[in-house]
Amino acid sequence: MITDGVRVDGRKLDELRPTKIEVGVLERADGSAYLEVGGNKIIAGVYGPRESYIRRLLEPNTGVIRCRYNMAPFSVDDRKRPGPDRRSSEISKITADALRPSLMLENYPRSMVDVFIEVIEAEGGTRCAGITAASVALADAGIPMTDIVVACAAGKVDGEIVLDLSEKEDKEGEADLPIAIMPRTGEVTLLQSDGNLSEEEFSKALDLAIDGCMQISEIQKEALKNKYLESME
Amino acid sequence: MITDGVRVDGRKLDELRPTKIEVGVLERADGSAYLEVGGNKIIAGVYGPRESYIRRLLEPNTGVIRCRYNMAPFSVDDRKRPGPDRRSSEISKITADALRPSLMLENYPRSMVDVFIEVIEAEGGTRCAGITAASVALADAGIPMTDIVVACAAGKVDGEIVLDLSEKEDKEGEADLPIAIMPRTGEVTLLQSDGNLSEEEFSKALDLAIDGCMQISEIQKEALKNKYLESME
Amino acid sequence: MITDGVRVDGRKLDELRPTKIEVGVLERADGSAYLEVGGNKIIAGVYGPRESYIRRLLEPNTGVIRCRYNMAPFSVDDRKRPGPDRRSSEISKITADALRPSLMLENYPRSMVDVFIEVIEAEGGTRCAGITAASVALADAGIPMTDIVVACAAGKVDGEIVLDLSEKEDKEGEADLPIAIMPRTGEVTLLQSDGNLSEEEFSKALDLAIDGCMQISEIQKEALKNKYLESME
Amino acid sequence: MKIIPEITKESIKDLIGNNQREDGRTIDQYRDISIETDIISKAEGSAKVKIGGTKVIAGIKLQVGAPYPDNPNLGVLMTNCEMVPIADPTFEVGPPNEESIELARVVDRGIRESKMVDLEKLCVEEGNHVWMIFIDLHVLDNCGNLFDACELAVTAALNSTKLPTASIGDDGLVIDKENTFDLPLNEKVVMSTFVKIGSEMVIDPSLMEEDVSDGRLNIGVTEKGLVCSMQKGGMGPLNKKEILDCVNIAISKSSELLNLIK
Amino acid sequence: MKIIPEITKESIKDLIGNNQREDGRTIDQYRDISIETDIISKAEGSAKVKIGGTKVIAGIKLQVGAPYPDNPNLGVLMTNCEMVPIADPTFEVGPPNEESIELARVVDRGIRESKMVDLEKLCVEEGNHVWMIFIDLHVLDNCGNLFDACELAVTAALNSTKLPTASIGDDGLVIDKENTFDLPLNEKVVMSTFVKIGSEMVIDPSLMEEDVSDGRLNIGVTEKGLVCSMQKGGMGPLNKKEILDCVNIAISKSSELLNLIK
Amino acid sequence: MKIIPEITKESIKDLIGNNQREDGRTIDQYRDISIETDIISKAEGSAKVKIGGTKVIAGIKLQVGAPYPDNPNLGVLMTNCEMVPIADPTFEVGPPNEESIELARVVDRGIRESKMVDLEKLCVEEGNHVWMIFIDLHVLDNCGNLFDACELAVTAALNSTKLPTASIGDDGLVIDKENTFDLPLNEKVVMSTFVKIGSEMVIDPSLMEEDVSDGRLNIGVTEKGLVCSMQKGGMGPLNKKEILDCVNIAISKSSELLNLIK
Repeated sequence: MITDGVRVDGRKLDELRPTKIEVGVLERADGSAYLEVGGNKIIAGVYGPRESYIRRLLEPNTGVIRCRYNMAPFSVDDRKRPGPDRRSSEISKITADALRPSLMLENYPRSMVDVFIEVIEAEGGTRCAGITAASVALADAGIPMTDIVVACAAGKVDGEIVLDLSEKEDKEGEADLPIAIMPRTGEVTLLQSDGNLSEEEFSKALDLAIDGCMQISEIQKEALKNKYLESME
Repeated sequence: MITDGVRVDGRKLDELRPTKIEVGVLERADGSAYLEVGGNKIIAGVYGPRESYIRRLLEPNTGVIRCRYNMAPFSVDDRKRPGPDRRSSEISKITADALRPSLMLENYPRSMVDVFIEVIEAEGGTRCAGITAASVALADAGIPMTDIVVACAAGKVDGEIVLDLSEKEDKEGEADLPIAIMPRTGEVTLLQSDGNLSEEEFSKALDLAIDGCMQISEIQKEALKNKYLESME
Repeated sequence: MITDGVRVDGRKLDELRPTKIEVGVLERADGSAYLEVGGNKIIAGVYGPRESYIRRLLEPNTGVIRCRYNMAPFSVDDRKRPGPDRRSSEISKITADALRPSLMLENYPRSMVDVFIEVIEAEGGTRCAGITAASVALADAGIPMTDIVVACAAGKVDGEIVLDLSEKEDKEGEADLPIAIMPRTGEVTLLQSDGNLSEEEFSKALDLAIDGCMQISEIQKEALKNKYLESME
Repeated sequence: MKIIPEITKESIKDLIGNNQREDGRTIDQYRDISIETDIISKAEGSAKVKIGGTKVIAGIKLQVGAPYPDNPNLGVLMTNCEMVPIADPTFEVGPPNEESIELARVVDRGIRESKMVDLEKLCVEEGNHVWMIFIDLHVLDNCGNLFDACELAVTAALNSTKLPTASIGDDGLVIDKENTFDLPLNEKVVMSTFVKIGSEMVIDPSLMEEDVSDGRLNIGVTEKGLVCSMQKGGMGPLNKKEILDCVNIAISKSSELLNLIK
Repeated sequence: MKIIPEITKESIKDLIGNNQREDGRTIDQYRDISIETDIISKAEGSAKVKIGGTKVIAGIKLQVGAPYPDNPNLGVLMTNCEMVPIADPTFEVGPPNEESIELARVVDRGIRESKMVDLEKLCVEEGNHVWMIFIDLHVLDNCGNLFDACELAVTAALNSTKLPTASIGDDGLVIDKENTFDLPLNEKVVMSTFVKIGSEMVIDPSLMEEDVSDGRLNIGVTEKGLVCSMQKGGMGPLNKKEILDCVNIAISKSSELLNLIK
Repeated sequence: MKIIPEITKESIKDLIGNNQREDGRTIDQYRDISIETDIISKAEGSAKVKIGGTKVIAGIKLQVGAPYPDNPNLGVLMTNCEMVPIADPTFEVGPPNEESIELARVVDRGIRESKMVDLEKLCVEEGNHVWMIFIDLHVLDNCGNLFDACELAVTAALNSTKLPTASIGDDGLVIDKENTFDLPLNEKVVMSTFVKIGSEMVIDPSLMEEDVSDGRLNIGVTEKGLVCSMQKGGMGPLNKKEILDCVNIAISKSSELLNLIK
């Protein structure tokens, strides 16, 4: 799938897919963002901090985050049955883990921040896209944060370490390494890896994914700045 | 299905199916009624007002009504799987909406009136039959009411507007218009319409359905009177 | 399946399968036991008395027992789907009923004793094996008890009343009569019977099952003694 | 959970101690029983049973389906019981709880273990097509002793069931609903249920007797007088004599119950 | 449940009494409506509809499957609606509740009862293969009147749907995704929803208007001006004149709405 | 949720800071591990693994079924994990929660992504019949580090699995349970799990160490020393050096773990 360093969709090995972020796309949600990356279309919405109505989740000394990653039935080639499945439950959990370190919820005991990620169309890399969109939506909602978490994957295709796998590359490639970081400190808040990688390849892929995150981080900041400027006008 | 103004089951266009109501058929329920109309056999039972054990339904300033419309597995040609489905959930909801305006529950804050409608045998028009029976059961339970709600359908079969569709007419006819009214004021508390009707046809069907309701209302009152007289003896 | 008073697995009519009990096999559970009888492998674990977190089960004047009988998916010939089914729900209920009379929970109001029975491998008679193991686990957990409940089945195979049916005998035999008793008083705390028995046959089978229980009761006591002696050393 | 005043509890127990009951019966006497069959036109068999105020309906639906692989020439029986909340203020909406599962399974075992229905005659084409018998119980009014009422309703409904003629033609399965015959039964089954109150075993308990009782014993008996299924329920233990006495009474009561099914 | 201050409630009602609304509309006026189609490449048809702040997406997925036995030559329609919790702080995670079931069923009946989709043309091989149309609604932002937005989204999505060519070859079913044609429609359908506030019936209610209203009336109208589906919702009763007036307005509004679908 | 006294928490962290642990291990040392295989006669493969007090059983059941349409010549793997409540007082009865789903999926990916099982050799007849491998994990005693115990149990169970001979005869599928052969494996996989306590990454955490930790890292390694699956869990972030160090340690630990599987 790679010829002379060029990938099937014409990208270079270390090139991201075209990425676009729009802030504040929903009226009801306290914060929201729309993200397109390649063929992915994602909407993230945030409610809260609000009183936790789920007693089992409530913590007496801090607010908590709850995430729900959800794919629209029409977002994939073969219609997906509505409702959660095992894959989406796992992604919801690790998305919450990925976002939590950036949030300052100590002043919101017994409250809950709800993050809803709706995948409108999926084309490889929706978990990273969802985290990237969700962090922008959290900022839009005015939740106190130390950083805007950003996510991106690297992987191995045709023996090469490449950035931001497309759906085709993810399916037919050898390995996929989605990560999320807090760009200010470089700390990793999400990391998964599927497929065989040598220690050296893993290290190279991790570096490349971090690079990708840093690039997307700029697009996040730009989008938030635009919204802020708009609201100034 | 109509020949010279006579329907397949021998009825005239504006004729109800034979209808029979019996009050107080259950011992445990606070109120109950049994209704037969055509081949339909329905039992309605009422409990309450009783303390609401479902916190989410509780209202601080008034009692609430909860309905459950349920078909016995043997009530239809092809055995129905037990438990609620989407159709019965919708009917449960609109039945509660249809009955609620007649109930005076202001003196029962934080309480619940439960209406259970069991369809023992179904032959077209069970939602109307259920509402008609339930309202009698509510009266039997001594729930304060401004009126006894009554329901009946009109529809369009072979191009004609007819009253109280049978199962066969409902399946093969062009339109079905089930309504419920409070007979004292003529106000409509349930209205659905399925199938294409011109504005004029709709108006005619609505009038006919109201006529049907008024006839059934007499049967309801007669049944309640009989029970009352019995209990006097 | 019986030739000259000898069964297919070589046992006599009134002979138990080889039975082995080990006490205290789990670290987290407050009490536990492992039981092998024939090809059955059962682990029982007990937690409690602990605060009842299930409000609907709580009783103000006494502790309650809750049982869960569960088969591992790999415990039977055709893989069993994980989770409760109707059979395991019924066994869970009658197991709780069988154990409850031996427990002195009056001093633990609003609390719950949880008994978990895991069938690791099944070869006929798991419900009795589960009860026998669970009662040992309850003793291991230090729950105050008047007696160690013990269970065993008798049945009818090839016209003969036999003790402790194997899987093959249970499937191909004529009747199965699992019981549980409190050996000190001989009182019966579980009794089921499936398959046609004359009054006389029933009475004979009941006597034989009680005999079996008395034998297994000795194995239970031995196992508990061994554990106690061990803990002394 | 029903809370019965301690005083009522005591007075019921005292009565029972004198072989008397709150409704005037003796301890081995049933309430009035009535059975109506063929009450549901859309079901191939049906019956409504009343025992005192208790009311249940059993409906039988038939369908041709595939047999179980290990029994390729046997029809299939399935029993389901809905303890719908109309029947009792303590019944809840939702999936069947332990009580209704136990009820359905005990009733089902009575039918199944006695081999009441001749499943071998329900085979249409070995390995491919057999009759499936769906038994659905609908409990409408719980005034005690649902077990006996349900078993009686099922037996009466099965006894009234008409089976269409099914055969294999050139184009596969043919079902002729015009030509029906009686569902083939080997023998009928009834159940007698006892509860222990104080030191007595009481037949056909009322709701209040159930509430004050310590243990329960269901005994299914066939037309030939064989015990075909039993279940002890409830937390109170029973001694051997109590069990054997109940078996004896259940066998003698069975003909009385069987006579009610025409 | 939303708690609206009594004073806001009164002010909305007072405005309506004067044929005015909080957002400046008249009582028979819709908010701004926009429709975008073909927004999901992976769906065979799709549309995003905004009515004021309300936003919904409808996606159409196609699949060849078995017809219902009683309609062996008809395609199959299935409508599902997800009121996902992103759209409204009161929506909850979990299986569809009564509200979303009602929404999906009312929208579905509008499509189905009008015979909008020509299901007979969706038969590939009678009795074996027909097209199944999965209509999925995804509600993203609830600012009131989901019914009309959803019906409009479904009609626009179906109107944009491309059907692959399906045929029966020697080796069975062949689907040619290169050669597509328009999904065959008989006629389009739109819906107008009214709520009763005080003594007025108000079209296209905002969220706040829904919250203060006493009853709701959904009216589906076909391109030919026929009423194809109606549903009264909510606890307040309606009188006959109110119903007939709404039918009349819905029929006249329908052409306005239909014009938005190219 | 477990509440650990602040003082215990501090003392565990202090120990770890000095490269010591409550049970005397160093931070890169496993507890005692034991593996027993072929413990379930009714399963085609099985293993019981103990790591310290943690006990899990893996059972392998085989069945011939239809392949996925997009992989007509590949066998099918399915992994399920039951965190049954016997294993831990905080585990609850009910459908799998996020924790047990994550556990099952991480273990599954270790097996799947490494291509440990040679799925191509599990094809009986392309497009129609392939072997389906049901991997069921039963957690019996949770004393920490379920991930490594489960992965080890699955690998050992698969390594002990006997596959019957399946072939296509004149009358279709024939399964010969007498002639079995070893399940075809490409290479074995093990997992090492680390948690972050203070500023240290600690291998094979005990339950108490899990409870005081800030983040978790699972690393699956193949026999060839390749990283085949990783998962970060928990709310604490990890820095790049910590991740790379753990990968290095996991690779060197893998041969130690693999040696335990005969």
